[in-house]
Amino acid sequence: MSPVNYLYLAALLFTIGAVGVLIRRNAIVVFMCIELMLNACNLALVAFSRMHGNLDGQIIAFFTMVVAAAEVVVGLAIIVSLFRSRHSASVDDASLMKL
Amino acid sequence: MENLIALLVAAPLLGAAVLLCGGRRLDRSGHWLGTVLAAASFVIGVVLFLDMLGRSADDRALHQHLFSWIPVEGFQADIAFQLDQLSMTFVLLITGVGTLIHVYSIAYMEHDERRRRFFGYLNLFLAAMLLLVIADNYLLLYFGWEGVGLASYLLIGFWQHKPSAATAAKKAFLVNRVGDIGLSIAIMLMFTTFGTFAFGPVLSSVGETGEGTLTAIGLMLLLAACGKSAQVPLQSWLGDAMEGPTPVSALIHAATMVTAGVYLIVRSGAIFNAAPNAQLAVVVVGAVTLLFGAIVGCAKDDIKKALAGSTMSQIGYMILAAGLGPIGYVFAIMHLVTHGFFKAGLFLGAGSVMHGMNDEVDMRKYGGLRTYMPVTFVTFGLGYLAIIGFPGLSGFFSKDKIIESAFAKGGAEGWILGGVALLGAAITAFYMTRVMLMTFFGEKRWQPDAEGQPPHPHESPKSMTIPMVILAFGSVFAGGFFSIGDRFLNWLEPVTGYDHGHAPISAATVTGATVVVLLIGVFLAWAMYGRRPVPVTAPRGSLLTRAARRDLLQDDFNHVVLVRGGEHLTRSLVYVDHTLVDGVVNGTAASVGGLSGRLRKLQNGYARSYAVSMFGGTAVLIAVTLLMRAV
Amino acid sequence: MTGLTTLTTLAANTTSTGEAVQFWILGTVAVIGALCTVLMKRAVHSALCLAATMIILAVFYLANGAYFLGVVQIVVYTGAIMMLFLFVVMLVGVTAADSLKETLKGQRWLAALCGLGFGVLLITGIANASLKNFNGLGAANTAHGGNIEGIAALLFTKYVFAFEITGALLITAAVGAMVLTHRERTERARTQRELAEQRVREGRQLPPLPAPGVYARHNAVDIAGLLPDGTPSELTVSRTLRERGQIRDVSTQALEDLKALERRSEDRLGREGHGGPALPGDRNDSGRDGNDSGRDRGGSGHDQDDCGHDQNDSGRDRDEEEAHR
Amino acid sequence: MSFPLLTATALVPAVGAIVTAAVPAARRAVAKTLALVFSLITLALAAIVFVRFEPGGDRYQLTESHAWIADFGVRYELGVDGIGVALIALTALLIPFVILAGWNDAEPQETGSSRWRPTQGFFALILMVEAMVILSFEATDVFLFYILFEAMLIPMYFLIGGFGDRAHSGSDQNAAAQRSYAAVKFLLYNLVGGLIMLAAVIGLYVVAGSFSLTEIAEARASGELEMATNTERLLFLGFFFAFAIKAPLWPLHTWLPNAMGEATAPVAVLITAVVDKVGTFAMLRFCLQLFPEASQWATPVILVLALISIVYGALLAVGQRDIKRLIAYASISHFGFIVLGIFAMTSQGQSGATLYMVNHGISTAALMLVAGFLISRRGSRLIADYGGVQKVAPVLAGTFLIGGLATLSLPGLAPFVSEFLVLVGTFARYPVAGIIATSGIVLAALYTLVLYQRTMTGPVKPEVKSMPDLKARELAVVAPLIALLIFLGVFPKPLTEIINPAVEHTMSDVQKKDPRPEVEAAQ
Repeated sequence: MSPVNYLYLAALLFTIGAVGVLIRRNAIVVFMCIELMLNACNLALVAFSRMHGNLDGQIIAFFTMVVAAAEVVVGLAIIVSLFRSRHSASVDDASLMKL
Repeated sequence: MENLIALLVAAPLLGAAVLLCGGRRLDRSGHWLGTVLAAASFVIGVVLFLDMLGRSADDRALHQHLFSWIPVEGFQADIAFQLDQLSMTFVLLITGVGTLIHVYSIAYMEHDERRRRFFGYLNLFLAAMLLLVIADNYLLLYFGWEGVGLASYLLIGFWQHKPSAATAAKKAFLVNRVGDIGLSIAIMLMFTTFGTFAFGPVLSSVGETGEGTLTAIGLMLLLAACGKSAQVPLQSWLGDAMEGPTPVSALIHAATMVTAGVYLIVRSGAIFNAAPNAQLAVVVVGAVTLLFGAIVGCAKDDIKKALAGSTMSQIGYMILAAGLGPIGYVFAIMHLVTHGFFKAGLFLGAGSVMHGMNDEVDMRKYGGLRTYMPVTFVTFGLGYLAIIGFPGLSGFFSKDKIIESAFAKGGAEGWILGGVALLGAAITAFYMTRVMLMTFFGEKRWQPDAEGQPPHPHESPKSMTIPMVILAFGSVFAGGFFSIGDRFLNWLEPVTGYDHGHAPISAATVTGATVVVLLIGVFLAWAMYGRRPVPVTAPRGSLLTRAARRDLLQDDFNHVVLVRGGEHLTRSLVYVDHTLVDGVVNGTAASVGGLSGRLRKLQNGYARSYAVSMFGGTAVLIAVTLLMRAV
Repeated sequence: MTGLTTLTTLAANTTSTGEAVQFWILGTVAVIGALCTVLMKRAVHSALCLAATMIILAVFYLANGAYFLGVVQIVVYTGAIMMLFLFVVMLVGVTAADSLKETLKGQRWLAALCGLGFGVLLITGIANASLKNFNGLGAANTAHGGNIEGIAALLFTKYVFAFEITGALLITAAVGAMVLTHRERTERARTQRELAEQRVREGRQLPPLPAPGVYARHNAVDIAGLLPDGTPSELTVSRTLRERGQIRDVSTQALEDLKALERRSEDRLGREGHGGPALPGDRNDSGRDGNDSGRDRGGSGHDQDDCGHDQNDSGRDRDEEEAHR
Repeated sequence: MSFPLLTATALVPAVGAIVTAAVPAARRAVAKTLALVFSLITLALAAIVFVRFEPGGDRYQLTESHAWIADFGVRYELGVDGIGVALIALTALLIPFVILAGWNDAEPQETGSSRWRPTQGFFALILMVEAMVILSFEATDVFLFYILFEAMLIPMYFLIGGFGDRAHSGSDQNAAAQRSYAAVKFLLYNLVGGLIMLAAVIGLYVVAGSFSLTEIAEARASGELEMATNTERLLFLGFFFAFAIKAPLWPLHTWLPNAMGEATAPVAVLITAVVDKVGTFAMLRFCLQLFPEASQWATPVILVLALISIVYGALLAVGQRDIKRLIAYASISHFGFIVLGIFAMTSQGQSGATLYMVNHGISTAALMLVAGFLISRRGSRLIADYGGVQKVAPVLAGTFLIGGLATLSLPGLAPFVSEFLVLVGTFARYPVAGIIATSGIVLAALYTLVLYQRTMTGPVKPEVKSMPDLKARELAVVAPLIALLIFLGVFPKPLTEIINPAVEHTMSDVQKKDPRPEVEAAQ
């Protein structure tokens, strides 16, 4: 089997995550889907680093994780405060983009 | 000596400036200043005249170049003056009559709190009129031409609180503007044809261009003359112009301004001589107006309007003469001068009558005034005799000469024109007699005025009668003085040229015929107005009479066709502008607005639908890149 | 160690059969997990599925020779981040599930379409990308004597600035989270007196809220007390339960009491438990004496009521949707 | 490196704007005085420019050139030819009067809070406009010009929308709505034009590889720079469209009546007498100079449009019930004359057109400002609300009449000279057009005199009985303008002699010779 399959898998996961982001209303779940997408990217990166035989890919994946961590922390904080103020974690409820 | 020329204009101009900007502090002395400056201008004129007499006939013209007015590449308009015999004649007439009327106005306008401004306007008029006649190129003439138009606008509408006066002023200016189109187009034609519009070069190089161009120029000049001199079809303003104070009617609308058209044609004689068709048009216009004015004059009960009609008709004579070419130029000007005297005198007389009759203008409410205002009666009577061409008085000589030269035109044309001129003479005699009788003879038909004051007619003060007397002198003796030994002919001939034409009938016959028709006219008038009492309220009268009372329906025509039509046109255009032109613009704006409104619906504010679009966009991008790679 | 060497000599162009098998099995599971993450109704379940997927990914990392990342994946992601998720989910309310009913018209179809297109395009892209002859990680991993050393070498030399910046980023994030979640108490806590006065001012519910329905043989805070006219009063149940919709209806309680009564009477009549509608109580009740069965029944009542209020959960969702439209 | 006179001329008002705007809210008088002082300094500088400019010298004088955006070859290039000088003089001359006339037009309403400083803003904006306009007359770099061309819309927008005429125009009760409508219309209209022009500017750069007017013109003249016919025509249209909107030329005129009707009289003067001149000026300087062939190609259509503007504008002026809208339509008619003169391609026509820009500026300023004084007294823009003013306020009526006579271009007043030049110039090449245009003088007389008759003459309306005559300040505004009108009407030489050389240059750009007269009259 060729390691390219890992890329296919990553692409699949990424797509699933993206669709999830689009169809779920619960902010938390949306967030999870985003994480899923990030992970898919990481997988691709790792696979690449294996293919090219250097560790830069892994480094990038590592950074992705760090950033993801930071992002999750802030994002969840936002969700919590949102929930406090509106008693709901639905993305649509937070539709303040339209006046 | 030629440096004096500018002073002719400068003096009254200064007066106008001072009086109009001077403010109230001049209210008490202003009219004296105005009169003095007018007189000064007259004096300068006389000085120049004497100087001119001192020189031989062919180098009498004086030139003065002040400065270059509009210097543009290939276009030179100068502020420059030319004073030849023709101009000199006008200068003397204008300043002389003008000064007299200034004097007259001092008393006439005494009770008007805006007398200072009145004199300012009068001076302005003098300046403009002088500029008109001493200009040495057509553009400067145009300057004066419009200037007198402005002055007449201001003076006709002097009593602006009267809507009729304001309207009349506006009408006069507009009709004149129509004529001005003619003048400016004529100037443009000259410029494109000769590259200049100074009198000298243009008139001297007439021969080098085709007759077509000259005819066009001639017709355009004629149009201008019609506007200024109230000739058919642009005569309609003159009657209404009588709304102005009587001195104004005397000076501007009888003696001087309205004759500017004649001056223009005579001045441009060279052009007309080379363009027979244009000349024909001129004589036709003259003949028509001659009768038109006379007929109108017969029907008017308003003394000033009747006189206005006669003015129209007399100028018709002049135009007719001017249209005859070298045969008639001199006599046109001669009649112009004599007419200046007696018509001004008549108007001043009419003013004096109105002065005594609580500004009543309806002759049917006069009657039997001769005993109450003898001086007025005498002077007016002399003017009357002069205008009807009573043998021996000015009018007789000048008009008779015109009729002769009309016959002298020769051929059928000559007969027709001569006949018309004779007929005109008859009608003139008729309506002038009518005026005379209705005003000074018969029983009193006085009516109390608006305040119920019965009029108590009285002779006017000296400052009014003296000018009248002087003018009466002029109207008695001027003609004779000019004609004896052809003084006037010799005086003007170097400028205008002269030829005898070939009269089919002897001068004596013509004179005889003139006298006969004159007597017929007088008799008819006496029969109608002298024998039986004149009803106070005008009888319905024949169809012609009624038409004549309404200026032969000219005004109604104007009203229906021009005014109404214009109103409809403008109103519809306003509508079009608002709905169509602006509508297209606003429509575009609205459609854009609608589109954006529709697009706005896409912005539903849900983060997820935005995400979908982003996601789809990404997909599209990938597809594009792949395709690019593929191809 | 041998494993390590085998892994370090990681095949380049193709992989060992073991890895292939592992890939196919775990890959399928991962995909299923991902799908569940998206499709599961309750956030908790999504979180768990995601965690599963992530663990599998960790394994894949390891399989790809990214030992460090594999471990980090487990520790940081599955260990920390996912737990954080669960924590928040709990905070927000375990059963605050959002239905999968779509509120935006056509959103789901669009999403599906875009997803499909995107995926297909991506995969085609990968497919016709020229990804042949690989050189494995072996060299790289062994260069500094191991994957971790290798990463460290890169991280502290080549990527040191990025590394430092991520540090700053993390601190910022931590502070940010604190700022966002920490609520400063601006005004002094109101005393009981003030609260009472406020209640009087608002003029609703002057006396303390009524107690939940308490029965002789069963006391549960989640049972609404009955108003004089016999209808249950929501007020009597604590707000949290109301939020979650975990209110039990007295009627159901009464119903199953009745059934229990019947069953006991049957016992008495010596007919052993067969036939008749199988009641929820059965299995744990069989062969017990009736004294303590009440509590059990209470417990069994719980199970039953879970689905019970699941139904009225979906009921509430329906209401929400009405609200949305 | 001599003293950058042109920059200074434009910089002074800009600085003045900033200073004026910075004056604290309470010190309104200070702000006004400062604005006036700065505008006077500008006038002095403009006068220096006028004197320093040698008619016989190079085409562009007092030039300055500095690199600006090197990557696109955009340079800060200034230079004036006679046309520019004349218009700069006009602008610098009018602004003090505008400021003086608008002295009390921008007092804060009671509703305004203490921090709201309308007065400062008003005068600052006026000075800003002046700065931009002057600089746009000086710019010889197409891009620089374009930027100014667009930028001057912003202060104008605020001047129109922010400081409307308090007088109701009868038809509309909600003046504010009308005003903002007018302002937005003005802005959008001109922005559209500017947008198309921008495309043309970029296109020009692509074709010519430079923004410098002088360079391109030289290259065109020397034939180094060949343009494909269609390219040139498209570029020309792009430029012309913007200028035609600004000018404004029928049928792109509809923004002007709204803007002038709603704006205060001084701002209306600013629009029609100053800002719009940029459009006609740009036709002369850019359209003809950069695209001579295309200009000649488009001439017939443009002449027709100009003629329509003349007659149409005059007719609509006759039909107006609102004094200021009437003046606006009269201006449209006059702009028709200007365009006619420019595209008649004769030296008389073009000198006349340039002169017309100046004279029309002065005459409209006089008429409009007096009208503004009149309106501020009665609080109505409807002609029907007036009558017999002449009786109670003779000086006001007199000045109004003179302004009107200037509008109908009476000989002896400045506009006559220019109008006659335009007519002659047009007639020389296109007789029919000349005749049609000449008929416009009757219509001009009609609307002017009707306006005067309805407002000033007749019995005194009770509402105007207590109307005061012109105050000293107002007289100080009007009198100099009238004096100037008369002076330039009798002695326009100072202007013509600096304009003529510039016009000769333009004529040589379009490679046109004046039609020779049929016969060389013996001079």
